[in-house]
Amino acid sequence: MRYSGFKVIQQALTGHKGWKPAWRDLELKPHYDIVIIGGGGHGLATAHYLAKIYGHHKVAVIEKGWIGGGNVGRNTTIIRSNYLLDGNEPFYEFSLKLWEGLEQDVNYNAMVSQRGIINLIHTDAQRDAFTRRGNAMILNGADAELLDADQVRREYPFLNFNDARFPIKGGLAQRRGGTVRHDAVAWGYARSADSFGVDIIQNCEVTGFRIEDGTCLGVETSKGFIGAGKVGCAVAGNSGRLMGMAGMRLPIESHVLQAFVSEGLKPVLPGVITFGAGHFYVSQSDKGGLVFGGDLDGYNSYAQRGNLPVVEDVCEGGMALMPMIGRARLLRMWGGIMDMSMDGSPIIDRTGIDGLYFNGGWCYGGFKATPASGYCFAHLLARDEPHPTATAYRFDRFRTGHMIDEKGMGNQPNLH
Amino acid sequence: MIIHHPLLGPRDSSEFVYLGDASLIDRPDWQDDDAVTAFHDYAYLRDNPAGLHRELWFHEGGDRSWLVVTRNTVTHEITGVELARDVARAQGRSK
Amino acid sequence: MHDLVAITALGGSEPHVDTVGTVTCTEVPKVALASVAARAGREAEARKALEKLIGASAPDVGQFGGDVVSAFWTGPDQWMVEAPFDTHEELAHPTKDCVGHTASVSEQTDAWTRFDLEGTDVRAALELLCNLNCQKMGAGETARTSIHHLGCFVLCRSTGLFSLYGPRSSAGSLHHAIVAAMKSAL
Amino acid sequence: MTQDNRLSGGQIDRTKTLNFKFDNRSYAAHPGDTLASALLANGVRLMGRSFKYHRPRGVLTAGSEEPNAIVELRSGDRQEPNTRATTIEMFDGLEARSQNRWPSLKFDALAINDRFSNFLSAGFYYKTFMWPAAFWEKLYEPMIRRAAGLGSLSMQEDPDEYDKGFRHCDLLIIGAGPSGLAAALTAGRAGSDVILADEDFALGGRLNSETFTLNDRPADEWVAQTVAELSAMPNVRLMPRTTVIGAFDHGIYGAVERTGDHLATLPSGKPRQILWRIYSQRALLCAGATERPIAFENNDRPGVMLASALRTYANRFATTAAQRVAIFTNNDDGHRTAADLHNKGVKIAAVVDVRPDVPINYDYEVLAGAQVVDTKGRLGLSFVEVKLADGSKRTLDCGALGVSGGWNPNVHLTCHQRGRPIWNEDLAAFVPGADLPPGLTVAGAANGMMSTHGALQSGAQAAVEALELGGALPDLPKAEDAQVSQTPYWYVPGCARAWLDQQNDVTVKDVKLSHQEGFRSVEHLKRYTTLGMATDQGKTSNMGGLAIMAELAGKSIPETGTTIFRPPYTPVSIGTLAGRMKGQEFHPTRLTPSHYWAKERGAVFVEVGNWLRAQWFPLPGEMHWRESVDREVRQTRASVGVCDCTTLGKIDVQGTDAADFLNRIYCNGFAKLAVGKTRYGLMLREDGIAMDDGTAGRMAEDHFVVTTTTANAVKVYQHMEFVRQCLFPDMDVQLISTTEAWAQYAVAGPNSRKLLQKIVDPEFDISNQGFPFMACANITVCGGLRARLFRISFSGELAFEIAVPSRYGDALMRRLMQEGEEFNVVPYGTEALGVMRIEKGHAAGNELNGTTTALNLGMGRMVSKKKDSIGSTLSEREGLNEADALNMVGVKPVNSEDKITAGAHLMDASGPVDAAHDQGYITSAAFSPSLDSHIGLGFLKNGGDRQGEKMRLVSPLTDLTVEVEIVSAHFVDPEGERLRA
Repeated sequence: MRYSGFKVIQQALTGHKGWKPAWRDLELKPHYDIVIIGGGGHGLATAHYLAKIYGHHKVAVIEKGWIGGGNVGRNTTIIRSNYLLDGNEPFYEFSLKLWEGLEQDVNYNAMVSQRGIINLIHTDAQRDAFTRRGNAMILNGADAELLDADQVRREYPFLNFNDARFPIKGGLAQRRGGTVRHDAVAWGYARSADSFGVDIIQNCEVTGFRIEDGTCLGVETSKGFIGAGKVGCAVAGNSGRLMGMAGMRLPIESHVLQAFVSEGLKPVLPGVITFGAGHFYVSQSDKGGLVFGGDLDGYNSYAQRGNLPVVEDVCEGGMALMPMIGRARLLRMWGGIMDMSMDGSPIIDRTGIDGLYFNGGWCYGGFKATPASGYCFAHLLARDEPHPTATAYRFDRFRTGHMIDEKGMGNQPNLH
Repeated sequence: MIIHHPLLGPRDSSEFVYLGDASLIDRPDWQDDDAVTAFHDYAYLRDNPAGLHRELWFHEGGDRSWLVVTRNTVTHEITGVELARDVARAQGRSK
Repeated sequence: MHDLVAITALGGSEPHVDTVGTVTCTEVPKVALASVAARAGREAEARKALEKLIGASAPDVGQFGGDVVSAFWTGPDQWMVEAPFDTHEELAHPTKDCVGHTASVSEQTDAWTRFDLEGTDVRAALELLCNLNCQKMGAGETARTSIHHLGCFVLCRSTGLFSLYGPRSSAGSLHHAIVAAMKSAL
Repeated sequence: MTQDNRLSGGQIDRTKTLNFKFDNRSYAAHPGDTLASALLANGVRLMGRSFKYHRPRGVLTAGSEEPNAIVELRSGDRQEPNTRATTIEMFDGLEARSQNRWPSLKFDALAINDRFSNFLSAGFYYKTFMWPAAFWEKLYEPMIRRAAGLGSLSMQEDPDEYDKGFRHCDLLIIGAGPSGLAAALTAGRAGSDVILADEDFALGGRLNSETFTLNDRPADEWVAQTVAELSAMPNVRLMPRTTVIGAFDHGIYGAVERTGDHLATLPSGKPRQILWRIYSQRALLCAGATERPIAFENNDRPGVMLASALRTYANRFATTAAQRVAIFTNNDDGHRTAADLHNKGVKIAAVVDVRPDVPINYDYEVLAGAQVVDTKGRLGLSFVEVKLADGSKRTLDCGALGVSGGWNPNVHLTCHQRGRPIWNEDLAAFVPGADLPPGLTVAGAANGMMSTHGALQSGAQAAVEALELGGALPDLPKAEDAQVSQTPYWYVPGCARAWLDQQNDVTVKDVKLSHQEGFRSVEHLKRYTTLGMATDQGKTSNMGGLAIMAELAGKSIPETGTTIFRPPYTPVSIGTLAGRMKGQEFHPTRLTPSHYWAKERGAVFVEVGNWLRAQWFPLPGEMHWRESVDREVRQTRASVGVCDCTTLGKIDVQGTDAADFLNRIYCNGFAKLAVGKTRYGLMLREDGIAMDDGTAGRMAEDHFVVTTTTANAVKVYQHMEFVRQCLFPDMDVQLISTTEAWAQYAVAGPNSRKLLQKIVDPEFDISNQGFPFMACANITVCGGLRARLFRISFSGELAFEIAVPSRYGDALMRRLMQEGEEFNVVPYGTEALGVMRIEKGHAAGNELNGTTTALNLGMGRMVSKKKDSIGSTLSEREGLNEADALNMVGVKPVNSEDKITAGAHLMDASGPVDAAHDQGYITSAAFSPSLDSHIGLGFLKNGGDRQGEKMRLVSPLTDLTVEVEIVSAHFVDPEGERLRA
């Protein structure tokens, strides 16, 4: 069934009797060409592109809980391609272009909203670094704009321009950046993949891999064995646990990142702002909640919850940047598991095991990458070679010394 | 979180700085053949367990001791805290 | 004798004093400090030497003690020696002479700024400043903790008198935090 | 307007009258009122509008679970959106406004949405607004955004102060109802340190809302006497107006104390709220229970309330929502409300009980086996339509309807560490599960003990167990012990527009649609319909939605699941969580020893990390910063300049293994450094990337003074301690930071020695022979002041760094200026410092950016292969040693007028300009007064071999293309003759 305004009206007049489930509720088949582990944004996007672009329809997405229940359902919904390094920028720009056509591609309104993102500048060194980055963005075909303090002030007069400890000296803007209704991304990809015949199996947890002489033949699950020509893993937050079942150690630590939503407020923030002198970034959802976040708690955790010090740190950043939010209330907070890689950049690659493919290590940048990650992983699964925009995301880059370290923090994941 | 410092007793984790897996104590020998591989594994690969994890914390806001904390990464329960220096010595590290 | 005139950490020629309610916060520049860290394998000798210097047993974890020259524990086999500035400006020298090669000594006098908080309700202000259980802290106890994001030493000299040592360069911020807490709590 | 709906009794102080305004209309109230009780007393039922359909909304509850009656409190820069009228403590002069309505609360234009509600069903927006693509941002979204949102921010800085603090206790008791008070009494009398916190301003919890007796006396007497006893105990701290918002790891609880919200104006210096971090050995949750509604057609009209709320308003606040009230219940508790209201003289239209077998009552009518099937009334309830047991309909005339669907234990905090509550069949409700936060136990109604007797007993018992107290329980008052069992009744069959989430307008119909479209897990339901996502966090709505979903899925409620609760228990002002760390206090400010002097000189300051440093020292008449900076550079290079470089990290490294230790820390050798000598050192991370650089001076065999960059001082110290304690635990090395102890000034320029000779005491020879380049020593100055002298140069000139104890730094700077007059000495700031180091080709933060290697920095040969040092092994990886690796180079514009921009990229002189042809980038740029040209440092592929090459410098971001020449990074004195002079 195609969604459209007309459909909504027609259904409204007939008591909404005609709406079908967004995806079918199915039994497992014994074998698939490709099994994707992980019914999150990346896994579902992979299935969508596998079917739509690469013509693979004997595909299953298996999810241990409910689809979209992981980080795609819990994040700060920001999309952007304001990266510096050659290994990253083309990939994220590809992702942003896919976002721009997403609704029409999947026939689902995920409310892709290119309201713009500004990274604030507080020091000359920061301006130099952002200038280099902005240039790299433009040289890679993305958009970037360097703003001085007055330009920032015109757009965000309520930021702290009076007694800021770290005065705002400007910003690096990407107008095509913005936000997306995160849950709808998972649902939209799921519905589309389903329409192409992809099986989406919820409450199906992987308990092991069946690997014989270096080849992966399928996965053992809570619903029994599933044979597979190829197995793709896209289980943000659980990469270590899952690949451990295949006997792999990863260049990844799992950390907790908290995020926050305020009570609903009338519109105040037109776009996304990132504070350059503290750990704070914020946007406002269409429902009116301020959606904001900051830094990792800093310790390895699978608990999906954090602690007060970081909550305070983030709110201190918020108050330092926008003293007007003092009387707005924090409504909800949650913690997601971030697979922090050793250089802060992801991995989309084959593994040492034939037929087993890996997609992970997205740190806290996974959401914006969803379309390109799905597209490139689908490409790798279908063609057995990396997509041109994702050639750098290899396992062996640490061995060869080709790290992709945007922040220059080295092999300490909680600093990326 | 509260870390029971072996010398100072319970201290708020916000006084500490986290580094990571305590295996960072086991620094390879630079003269081993294939030292580069050994250092690669040391510097980049992690067990990253969901469960008990031995990890390094630095008491920045306290007595400047490095600690090895045994903590459950699922529940955050802390079951052991040792001075990293003692651990390192016990593992045969010296000069 | 040199002819350079010192200023206090808060930038004055005289120490700063603030009183709110029953509590007084006094800037204390007239104190000399030197760190003592035992050399590897010579911890026992270092303790002995330190005892000679302060005329008391070397303070144990979380303790301080001594006489005119006193010391407080700062880390494993590490102490900070404290003495009146006017009589012991170059404290590091006699300290080094005393411990010799059993310990390393560094001048710390101007690494720190000291504020003494005195008054019956001093603990009400302290509970807004640091996470130590100051209600339970007894005379002779010390701990390092974080105040206003600054690493500070807190020394409980008596139930109504606490000394706070914070980084000298941040004296202004620390002072502001202390006075704000006093105004809020008292 | 008079308080027509006032009743007798209650806990309000009728001797005082408080005046307040709601929507600019004046009303009267009494101390002890909340805004909600005062509005009801004044006959105001309409208090707000719903989120989506803008339906009229009145107060539903009498507590913090309130979804409907939320207002903008206060005005101007203190305007506080989305504030629950039910928790606003009345004060004189209070001002509040309804929100999310236009033009007025009574007539709200967007109420039109309600007419089209059928088109705005759950998730409708996911299915439309897709064409044309460009219209989303331009048209649809702005429309939606404008309509959405609730209250509004003032857009001005919040003028109030907030504090944070820490408290410690043996037992934290959360909730001061019967179980909490009994627990506090037990623990307090046993001498334990107790904190008793309650979100209400009156301790006593439900006891304040009930008429039943304790020891045959009114309950509030026992409350008063207990509170009096507790407040007399030095070991017990009572914290009313304090909401425990979250259970965090290891017994740490977050609590918000509202110290100023009940005051018209704050006393100066006092905070509006305080965030307490409570460190508890044990904690006891006595949070009580929340009544749950029943869903029926149009159950959202102002006047439809929870029965227990009606009872609270009557008994505690001496207020009724209307003169004629009906009750709709599925349990005995509803009848208690009817009885209490009747006894207060309120007319009971009828009690509608869904149970067929309920006793009749002689005071008022009881309709057994009946249900409320609809309601009427434009902006407030006027009639309810009842379907009687025999199927016939009947209309009741009433202004308020009390609804009672049973009680849900307040288990929220038990879930904060992802514990799951378990289903209790007798109560048909979730009760705390087994996996509670460690150290937390639960008592009273929160644990399913619904009777007052049960609450008192379980509270005392829990305290005894938590603290392992021996002995018997304290004597507790005799109290009602009615057996409570609840049969589930979630909604009236056949209802469709029956509200579950009244704020977000989620109805039974929406849950059905969610199920129909496959959104069947609780998480999907929440997200698809927004059920429970409103400011009340679904306290009154989640259960109903869950129950209906369970029924549709043909599963039991526990099978269908439960949404887990996260902190905060109720929303928290962001200002409270930030406390004092805002404005100038956001981070501590570090001042250099010469700061006050520099201020007198009119220096312009710049933030460098937490430091404030003098950026330049403008002279009268200088119009542009470049004039000042150029002058400072020229004068320094021509004669002598002084710069405060105290901010560089200084670490004393001592011990018999100190030299060996530095050998491991630095990639270059230190073992053979002679006493009295200083050496430049480069520090690598273990991954082979440059971490920091600086100098180490050997003051004695066993004593080095190491300097770090300002930015990395803390990181380097940590790293050194890691290497010392974790990697080489038996090395005899002691470390301590002396950054702040010494005021350190760079004295640079051809006349620097002459200047220093005037202050260095004569017994110290600082001639070129006596004190050559890279020498260091302990000396005295100005007649015996201990000092450290280093002959090192960052500027490329003959230069020294001199250090004295910080307290003398101010005086020393003044002395240097005074003694330097004859040399025309100039103080210079960080800008001139930067210019000179660029001219000299010294790498700094912009070059040591965390991705560059020794090779990139042109120091590849420094990495000793003959020893083990941190990072040396991994620095050998091929990716870090490629033929066309980036090398540091100097860049000059071919036309000296042209500007070099840091962050611009280097491209070949001709050919395409794109990422594929990127050759490198500029890290630092400045105008060089010495060369009278802009210059830059940067990294260029294979730059070492490309000197003299002409290239294009492009910065599309700043719309700049410049023809440049690649030159040596050492623009000034490449041979280093000056610094050896």
